[in-house]
Amino acid sequence: MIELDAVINLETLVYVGAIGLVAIGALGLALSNHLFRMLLALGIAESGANLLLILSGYRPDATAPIIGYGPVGASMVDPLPQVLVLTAIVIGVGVQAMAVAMLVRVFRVYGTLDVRELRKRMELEVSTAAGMPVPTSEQAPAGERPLPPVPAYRPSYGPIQPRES
Amino acid sequence: MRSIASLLFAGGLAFLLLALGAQLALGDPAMRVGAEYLRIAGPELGAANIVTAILAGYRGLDTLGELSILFAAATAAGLVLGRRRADAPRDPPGGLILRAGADLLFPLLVVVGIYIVAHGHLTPGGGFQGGVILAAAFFVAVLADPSRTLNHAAISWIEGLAGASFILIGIWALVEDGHFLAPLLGTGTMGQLLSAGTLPLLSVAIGLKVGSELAGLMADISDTEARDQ
Amino acid sequence: MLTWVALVVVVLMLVSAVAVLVLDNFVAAVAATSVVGLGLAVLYVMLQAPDVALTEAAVGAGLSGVILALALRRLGLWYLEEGDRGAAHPLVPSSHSDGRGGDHHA
Amino acid sequence: MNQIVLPVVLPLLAAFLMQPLARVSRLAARVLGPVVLVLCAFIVARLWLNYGDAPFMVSIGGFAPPLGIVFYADHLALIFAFAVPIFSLLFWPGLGDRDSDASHLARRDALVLLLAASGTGLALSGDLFNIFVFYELAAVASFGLASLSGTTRALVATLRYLLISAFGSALSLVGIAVLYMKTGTLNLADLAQVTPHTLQGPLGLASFALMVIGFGVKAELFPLNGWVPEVYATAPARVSALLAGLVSKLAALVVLRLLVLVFHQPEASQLLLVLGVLSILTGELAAWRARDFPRMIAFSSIGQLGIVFIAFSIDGDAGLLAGVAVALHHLIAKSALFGLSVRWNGSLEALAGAARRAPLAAGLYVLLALSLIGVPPLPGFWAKILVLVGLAQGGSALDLLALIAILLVTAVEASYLFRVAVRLYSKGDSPPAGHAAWDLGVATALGAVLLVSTLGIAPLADSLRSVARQAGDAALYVDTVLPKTVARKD
Repeated sequence: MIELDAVINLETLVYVGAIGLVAIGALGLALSNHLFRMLLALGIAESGANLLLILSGYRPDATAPIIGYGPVGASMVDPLPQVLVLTAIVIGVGVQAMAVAMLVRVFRVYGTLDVRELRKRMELEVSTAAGMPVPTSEQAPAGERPLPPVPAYRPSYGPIQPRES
Repeated sequence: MRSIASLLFAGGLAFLLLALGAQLALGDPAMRVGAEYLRIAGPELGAANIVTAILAGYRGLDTLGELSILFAAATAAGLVLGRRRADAPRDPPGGLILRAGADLLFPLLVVVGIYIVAHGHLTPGGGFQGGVILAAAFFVAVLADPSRTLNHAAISWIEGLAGASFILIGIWALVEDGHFLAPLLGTGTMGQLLSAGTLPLLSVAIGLKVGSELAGLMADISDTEARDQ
Repeated sequence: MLTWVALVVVVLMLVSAVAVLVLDNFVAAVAATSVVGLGLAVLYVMLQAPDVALTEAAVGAGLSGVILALALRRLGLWYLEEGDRGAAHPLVPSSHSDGRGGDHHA
Repeated sequence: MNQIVLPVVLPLLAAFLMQPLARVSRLAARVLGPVVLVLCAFIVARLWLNYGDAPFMVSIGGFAPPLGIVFYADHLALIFAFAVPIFSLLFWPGLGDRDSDASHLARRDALVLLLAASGTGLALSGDLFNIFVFYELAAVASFGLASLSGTTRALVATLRYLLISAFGSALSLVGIAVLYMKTGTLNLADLAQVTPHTLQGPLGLASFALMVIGFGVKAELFPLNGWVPEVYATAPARVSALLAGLVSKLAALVVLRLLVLVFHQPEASQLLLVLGVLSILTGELAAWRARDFPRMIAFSSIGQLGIVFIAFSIDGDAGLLAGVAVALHHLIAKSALFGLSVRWNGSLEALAGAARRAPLAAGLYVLLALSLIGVPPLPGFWAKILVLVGLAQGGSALDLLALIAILLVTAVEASYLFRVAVRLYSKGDSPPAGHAAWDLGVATALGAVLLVSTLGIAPLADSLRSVARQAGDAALYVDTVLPKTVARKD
């Protein structure tokens, strides 16, 4: 077997992996038009940041920061980044769950998760609610199917009316 | 156009960070406070697991903030999803294997979750990890048979009281010791279940809070009616 | 030896992360995020962070996978094969024909 | 002194208990939030009066810094720690609605309390990761509040806000990781000691850029501020007032602390200056094109915050003074404007004739607009002139560019704000309904504060100067948090 350690060490590998995850997540957020996909990309970017944070406390030949876990007298890795990552992971899952709840509600009413479509309908609704003239057809891209009718404004938390499709 | 710009941005970000990697001295962290924690956390707090000691001790306020974030997320999700309609269709119950499996899994997960919460100051694990497993236990039961629902009143009491007890332990320390969340009750003998002062108490509060919060969140999402037909 | 394992895990993780972005099938994409979570957990063990590894395994690979899978069912994105797109899947009686929500890459 | 943690933890306690309490007694749950906020404001005020002359430090849990988390309270921090409960009370969403669902109300009140707790925490905390946690708490609470109206358009706006904000947080986490790798500490005072010789050059700049972009999301700073108009157009007006008025200033305060203590290098200031100029140009031009009232003042707030960051980039106490003055002025003026947008939430055309229906509100609008533009005797003028003088003294090409940009956008600002004023006093068939007594009262009170500070501008300027000097004194911060004879617990 080739001696890999002579070429690259664990830290560099993990560093490349962490940066790669952040970049892939950023790319996904920027390029995707599907809200659910963007949520997945966000999770990847957060994972990359967490990995980088753990790496910031790692040193080779050190054991986990638990007394009695490794051999007596062995040096340990920095425990603080691990605490920070624990916190960050739980924050991440909380935000993700909340976003899922919002996605479900949005999908139930609009029936799509395409960002461009959603923004168009949001703009339309905002304009309508503000009593402004609806953007004229020249602003709408040609050749697409017409927008479905805007659901009438309903008070919060009333029963959701079925949307005609 | 936008895709090219994003590609450039992400590529540039990655390149920048990779280029900076050379200056970063990977694998040789500064260990300014880290070494200090390693030296004194064990004797000062009496916890063998230094990560837990920092989490609930030195950085207890972060942990409180994190519990609040989870609470805020669950609250916001509850606001967004609102109440389910009584006549909304539910998912059908899972198959026999899933239900039998869930019945077997439930006590196992509860026991493991409690064990991990209670031994957080000794071994890897603690309030969060145990709480997640507890939440999973209840959620597996709901997933196997959606007609069984979680008792929302009970969940809101547990999460309210667990969070409140974390803060009240902190305020107790403020009154007793003059510092919010200062460790109380001595350190005990390291390695025993009843050691490390108030740390295990805080761990239990964290576990209950995280468990009830996540269980409530998942139940809320799973409870919402599927899209109207 | 350990470095080899790390290399394999890192490559697997990056490939899965790309797969999350390019896979048309959302069930597969969610599965790929779980693979990323598992890879992270392995790396955390190698980086001497057992607490974090335990949490990542429970949260990243387990809990968040469950939440996302649940969301797929509610969003009508739960189809396992291309041909099933939009058709009511036996697992999801409530899925809707309009519910596929196309994913357009720019 | 140790009671300074109470304004952070009491709202959290109340928020946790809100829902169980609502099951027992609805009335108790409804009054719990305001009572707690009044108590918090009282605690801060008392501490300020008793100990406020010199900054003081409180270590949480009695662990000596840099191991434990510390709160650092100087005048600036105390101003914000006092403003957070006061503004949360002024824009408390629970007054005057007849929504009958008790658990809905309890959840909403809990979110406002969480926002208040996180705001106080952001103002006081002296630990980088603790700031990150409070920032995230503010973010998550504001997601819930922004989607409060329950309309789908609000949810779409909030979802985009969430994705942008969470991505920004991931970036600032990367920045924190880079910083920690080089310095090995998170305490701001400790960082102030070590960064001059460990974190300079490109690495320091990269770390600062990542954190500024991350924390800049809430401060409406240039690259990641796309959420601003959408959220403010769809969120309830009182929530917009809290987010645009208060939360954005707290995020700016975090950037200020980072700049003064951790990244004290010229490149960091220049980066901030460039981002600020881009913010004012994009924000004010978009405000000029906006056709509805909420989005117009939302875009204008992007511009105003850009001026704050430009001011922070000016070297020395003059810049801090200017930045703090603009920020406080904007806190008062923009909160009042968003208070007016509770009823004036439609298109600008629809405002025609509103002055006859609501003369006081229209008068207030004119006053606030004049102050925002910076017309002489009003406080807005003094704040803006401080920035301009500071830039002129800086004298570099970038400074002069920023100076020209600010003068240019002031003209733009005047044009669109006056356009609305003219419309208010023109004839209209169906002017919008008058304001509720509470909203109008809050706006009037804030307008009165502006007028009073116009009269007392000289003493006010003096006290602000000492506030800014204290906030800019990195050595004082370090000496307070890490006294030379390390006083260990007991």
